[in-house]
Amino acid sequence: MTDKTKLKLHIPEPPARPGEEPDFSEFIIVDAGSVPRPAVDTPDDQLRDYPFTLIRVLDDAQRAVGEWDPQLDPETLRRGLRHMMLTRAFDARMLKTQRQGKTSFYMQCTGEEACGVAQAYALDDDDMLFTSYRQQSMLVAREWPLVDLMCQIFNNPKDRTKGRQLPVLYSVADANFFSISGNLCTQYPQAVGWAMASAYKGDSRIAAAWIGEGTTAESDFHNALTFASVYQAPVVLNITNNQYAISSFQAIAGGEQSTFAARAIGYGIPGLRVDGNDFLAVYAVTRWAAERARRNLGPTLIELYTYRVAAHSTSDDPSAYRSAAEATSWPLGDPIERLKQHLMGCGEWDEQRHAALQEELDAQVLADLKEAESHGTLGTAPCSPASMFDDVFKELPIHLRRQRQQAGY
Amino acid sequence: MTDKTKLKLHIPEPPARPGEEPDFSEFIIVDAGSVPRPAVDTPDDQLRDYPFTLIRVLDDAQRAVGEWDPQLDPETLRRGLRHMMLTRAFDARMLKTQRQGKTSFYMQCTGEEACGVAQAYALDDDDMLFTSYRQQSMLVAREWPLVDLMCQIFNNPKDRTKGRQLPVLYSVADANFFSISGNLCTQYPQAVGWAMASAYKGDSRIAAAWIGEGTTAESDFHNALTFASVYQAPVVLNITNNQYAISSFQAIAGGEQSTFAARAIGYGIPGLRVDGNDFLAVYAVTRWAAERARRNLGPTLIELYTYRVAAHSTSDDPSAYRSAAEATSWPLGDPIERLKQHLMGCGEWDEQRHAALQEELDAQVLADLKEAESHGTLGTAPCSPASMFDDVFKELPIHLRRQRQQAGY
Amino acid sequence: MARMNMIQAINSALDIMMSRDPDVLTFGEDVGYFGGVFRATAGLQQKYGKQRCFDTPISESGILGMAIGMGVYGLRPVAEIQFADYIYPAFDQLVSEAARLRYRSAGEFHAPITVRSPVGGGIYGGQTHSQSPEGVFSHVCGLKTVIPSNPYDAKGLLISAIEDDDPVLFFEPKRIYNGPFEGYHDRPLTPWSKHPLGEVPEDYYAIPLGQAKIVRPGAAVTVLAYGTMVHVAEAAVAETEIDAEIIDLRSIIPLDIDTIVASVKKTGRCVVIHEATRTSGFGAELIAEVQEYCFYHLEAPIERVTGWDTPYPHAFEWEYFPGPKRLKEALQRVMEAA
Amino acid sequence: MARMNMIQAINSALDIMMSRDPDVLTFGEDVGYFGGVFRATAGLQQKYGKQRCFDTPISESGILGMAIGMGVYGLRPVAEIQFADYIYPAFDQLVSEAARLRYRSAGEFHAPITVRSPVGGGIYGGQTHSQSPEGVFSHVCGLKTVIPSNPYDAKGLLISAIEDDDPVLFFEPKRIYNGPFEGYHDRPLTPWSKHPLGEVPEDYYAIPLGQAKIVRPGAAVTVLAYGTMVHVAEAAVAETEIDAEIIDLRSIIPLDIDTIVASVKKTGRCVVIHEATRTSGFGAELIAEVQEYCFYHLEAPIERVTGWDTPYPHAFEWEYFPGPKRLKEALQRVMEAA
Ligand SMILES: Cc1ncc(C[n+]2csc(CCOP(=O)(O)OP(=O)(O)O)c2C)c(N)n1
Ligand SMILES: Cc1ncc(C[n+]2csc(CCOP(=O)(O)OP(=O)(O)O)c2C)c(N)n1
Ligand SMILES: [Mg+2]
Ligand SMILES: [Mg+2]
Repeated sequence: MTDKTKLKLHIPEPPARPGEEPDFSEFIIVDAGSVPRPAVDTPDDQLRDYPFTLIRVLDDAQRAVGEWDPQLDPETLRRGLRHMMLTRAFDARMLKTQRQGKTSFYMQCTGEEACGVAQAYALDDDDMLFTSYRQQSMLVAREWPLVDLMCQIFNNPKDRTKGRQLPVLYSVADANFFSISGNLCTQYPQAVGWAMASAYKGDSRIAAAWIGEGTTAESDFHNALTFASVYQAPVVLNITNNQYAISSFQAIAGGEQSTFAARAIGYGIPGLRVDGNDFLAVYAVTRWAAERARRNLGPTLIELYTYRVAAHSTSDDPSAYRSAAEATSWPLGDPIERLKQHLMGCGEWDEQRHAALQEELDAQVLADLKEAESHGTLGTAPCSPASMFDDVFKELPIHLRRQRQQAGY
Repeated sequence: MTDKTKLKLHIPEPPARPGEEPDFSEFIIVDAGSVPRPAVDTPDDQLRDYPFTLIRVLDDAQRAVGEWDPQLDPETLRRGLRHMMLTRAFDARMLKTQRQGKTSFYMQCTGEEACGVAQAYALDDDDMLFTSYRQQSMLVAREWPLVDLMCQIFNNPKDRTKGRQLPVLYSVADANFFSISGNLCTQYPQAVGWAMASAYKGDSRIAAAWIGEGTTAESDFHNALTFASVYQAPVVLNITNNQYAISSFQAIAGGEQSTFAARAIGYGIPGLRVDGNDFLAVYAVTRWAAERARRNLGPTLIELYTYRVAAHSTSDDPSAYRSAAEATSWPLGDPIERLKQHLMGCGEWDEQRHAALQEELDAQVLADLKEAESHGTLGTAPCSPASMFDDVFKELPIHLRRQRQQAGY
Repeated sequence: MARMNMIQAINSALDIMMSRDPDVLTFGEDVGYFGGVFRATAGLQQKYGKQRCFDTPISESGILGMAIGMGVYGLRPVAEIQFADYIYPAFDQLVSEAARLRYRSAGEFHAPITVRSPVGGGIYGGQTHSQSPEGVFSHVCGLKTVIPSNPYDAKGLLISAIEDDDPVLFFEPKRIYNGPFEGYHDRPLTPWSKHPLGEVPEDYYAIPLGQAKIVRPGAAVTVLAYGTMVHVAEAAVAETEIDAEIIDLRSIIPLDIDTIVASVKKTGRCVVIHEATRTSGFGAELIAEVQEYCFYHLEAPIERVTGWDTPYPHAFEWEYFPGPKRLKEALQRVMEAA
Repeated sequence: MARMNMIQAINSALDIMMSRDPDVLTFGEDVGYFGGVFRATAGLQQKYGKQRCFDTPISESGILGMAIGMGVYGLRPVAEIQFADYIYPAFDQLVSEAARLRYRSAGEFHAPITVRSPVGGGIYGGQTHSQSPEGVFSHVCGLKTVIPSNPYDAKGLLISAIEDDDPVLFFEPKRIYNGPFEGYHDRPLTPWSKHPLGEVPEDYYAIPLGQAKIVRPGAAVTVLAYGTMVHVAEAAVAETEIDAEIIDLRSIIPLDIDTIVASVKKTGRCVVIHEATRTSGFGAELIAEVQEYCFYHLEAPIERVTGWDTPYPHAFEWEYFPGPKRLKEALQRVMEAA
């Protein structure tokens, strides 16, 4: 018989609640450029430290340093800046339309624009994306028309999802962008299956998937990693750690005892952890993982460390559960501001051009909005409910045909 | 655009199939005594190498060596030998009764007796066990009457599960042995919940749970580890890696790319990997984990590396999928033989006593069997179907009362 | 007596049970500090401490696996699944474990858990925030399923669910959290504070599971409803001349079959209404039972008014929602039948 | 024509489809080298290579998540779930994903997967190797569910399922793998090789989904059955003087309602039989539809003969199993009814 201590139950608590000082003292900032870049064919057992560090390229002065610098040309970087800014302008505008009652719901990705845009660049256009609801920036980066996205948000007659989906749950087959599910994590093992199919067919396209750190707790996370490991699927699995689920901070998902990238180790998969607000680092890390997948070296898990600046969604008010000043005190800054400073430091950008670009993008979004609204907004001119019974099955079975008749269509 | 290699799909293959030479060359045998024993309060981040080694106490000459030697007294070791041999005698006999048609089904644990018995000893009797179907040795070690288990297997009127459960799916509340589920892994998060409840109540009892390596792929494995990590539950989570699921060898569960103990790292949980055929090592490792849990230091994941000598169950014939000579060429030997040799080496045991013990246990099992059979075997004298409608709910609702009447009871 | 909406009534039930019994805990996604996305657990962490009301990882199967283990230990956990649409990942723990444990262990172990979850549509939630999965669970022996239609019942039924030694699913029609929604989305909602069933005692009281309530006595036809549809039925009937008897089932397992049968034997006609998809919804079971017990009293086929057999489409939820218009048409048909 | 039992017929369907279409793969627990615990995939890995027929980790949700992803890519995966009792961990992938994908993406994406799984009891499998969960899936719009009753149908229906562009659940009653079990466990089983429906063409043929088959024409009462219960019904009817019409539904979604309605309008009486638990089983849906369409033709209440609302108890499976005796009693009651 052992000495019997009274057991006690541990419940994780965040460092700060509303009214308290933001506190990021637990967050260890690794110096930019300090983490070496291994060859893409390095065996995973030599990469077991990577989940516990943080790959960064832009230093405090926003200079690109170290082995992970992808050495992108200024043109690409300016395009990146544009796409990030366009995403943010789009978000801001759509938030407004929701407040105006033109749609029921919207989700911003403020602060996370580098993740989506740089990752879209690092992947090929025919690679298949299985995203969550917070990767709109990837569609922007793939230059998918905003008008099309707006029409989905308004559920108007040009909505590709025919009024059936919640706003922002896009489906864009033409952009190799998989239908977004309202159920968390389900797309993760699907991406693995898609990648396995591509490998089975001797194709060259790889798959990539995204979830938030909160979603790593879902069963399908484990399913995806297990199957990706066993069959060495050509897939890049991403976790956007924006530190919050809805109101729950990352410790509730397991971020207190370990990192999310570290989940990879147990599956023999490399896990990389990257500064998600550093456009260059995100690009470099994603490129490394994509190359690995393409060369039949198996999957990679990437944790993109960032901060969710906005509310979870338009149904959420973060002032109820976190310190209002957190966003501005997040030590890794803002991805747009950092890339802007970097470009300016290289002499490839200036405040004037920046202001002009901002103006141009705002105008573009407004013009797009006008066009989208001309097709209708939620409730004013929805696409016809007659199609409501279609696509449950490929062909309408008799019981649905009768129900449609009963419904008057 | 990247260089496009043709992708290919990887399907793991075992080193040997029927008709081929058994091949354990991939298995790295770590020297007994070579792995240091850390203090139980060592932080998990200093334990990240443990999942990739193998803790062993008994060396090739079956001497106890190294820091993990638990220094158990000979009396306890002899008791351990007895319980392992009793388990094996019980298994052999019950297999026979199944072949005779006295029951529908049976599952042996041949080769895995050290895991159950040593772990039962390392835990306290009031700790709660959430086992799979292959831990009958724990009930033997807790000295639960074999007659009672046999009555369950025969579904006779003394069957505690009232004829409702498949043979071997015991439930023994009095021995703090949780009802075994036919569904794999479901008990893993339940054990975590139980442990959390114990911690919440300031109790001192901990929980422990068992699954096979194949079962680690189930969702509930991830659920259990996530919740155990987040709430630092006082639980010992065990994986019996007997290298086979039914016909699938361990690479199909993910054992090719990593170890099963390594799954723990990503959750910030210590993962220990132990020679499962080494009674002393299993005891020592389990004791370490139990102490950790008792001292509010959180959960531990243990991988018990062993070999499934017998068929998966009486419905299975392993000659269809694995080399017949594998069992005998498994380099870590037989747990009973090894403890026997160890005790003999210490001068605490001899062949004569061993033979006498074997005879005694065989006789005991036979006597127990007689008694159990006197209450009936499957089909000859089942417990009454009148109770068939009970316990669906605590009280019989009206629709079940009517169904019972219709059924004639 | 206090005035409570449904959320407040649920919160009050939790509060009372937590204060009476230290073994009652509550947890779920965003349930702790924040108090739940619908605020059902607001204030409970502050009052009872973070060990009794806490956030969980986003893993519905983990939540219920943990809850079952706690129940086995001896606690009475109340788990929240944020939306019933997200209960499916936990399906195995509910069906294979919670529902079977007492039976398979012949009573040695059981898990007295309560699973609260918002159901139903009409809030622009789209297909993954609008489902009504009660029918699926009604096919699983060993589970009880409760669906309240008003604050008074919600509190009394939730208290019974927590005290019940069997696993209970407690589905909350989110469309009526704030008021008795009658199916007219274009009319203002009367808040519960203006409704008699918004008068809720602050103290403990329990309403037994398995007792239906006749919310409108009548002689011409029986309407079987639960949850939001009780109010739709009341509105529809009020707009006709038909003397319908409306029965609020309150729990579907156990089902108060005797009250149903007595009513249909009296009226000779029956319409069933639910928001869930039609095929194999709980309406099918009701019809199967009613026609068996009341065959010789029936004057007309029993009709079903339900959601269509499609996902709940975001833009067309009012085409989908089985509102008063569709119920009135069904009542008309049933009354006109030979 | 060859003689095949049901496993051989299923194996033949897989073989033919794999030989015709390189996009057809099959996988599951123990499905690869070993050929499946019931041997349904025996020889396929050897013939088509380990990339087209392979073992999977023991993760039913992983298996179906992967299958859906493969289907989205353009393959036609056939996944085996070892026992239908183990399909519940995959419930979310089936309900929230496979069933919804085409709808939510307005046809941009779909997953043409087939999920094979053995169902039903009577093999001493206890409560976790005996379940019949088809009722639950019939409530999920977007899924098709097929349950064959003999080798000939099994092959033709499985080929259709694999060719179908919607997700199809293909439930195989394991009790009739070897022969047409009539419900008498104490009598020897006639093997399929001695039964006309064990004569199976070796070549390709397809039986369309959604077409029921009248296996015994009759005028007095309609018996609706599928799977094992078709044989129970035939045996029961043969032992009575009742001129029953027995309909083998073959698929429950889509349902061949017209064949059913025509029969009941003719006979005026109906009994439904299934092995699954009673409450909210698919029998309820059948009754709801039949009474709606045939109300004025019905002479007696429609009866259900089903498994009880309990788990499938190991020692009492013959008390649980709805065999000929219970069906005969029901037929008698229905015939005697006014
Ligand atoms: C299966 C399931 N459970 C719960 C939800 C409700 N829900 C939607 S988003 C969300 C939080 C997700 O957090 P995270 O994964 O961190 O992603 P983020 O929103 O931060 O990008 C929750 C709980 C859901 N959509 N699906
Ligand atoms: C959810 C579920 N899926 C599948 C099965 C069928 N099954 C029973 S045991 C088994 C193999 C388990 O292998 P492992 O976890 O290695 O345990 P071992 O039998 O080797 O002890 C399988 C696939 C099951 N019982 N439950
Ligand atoms: Mg997040
Ligand atoms: Mg095993």
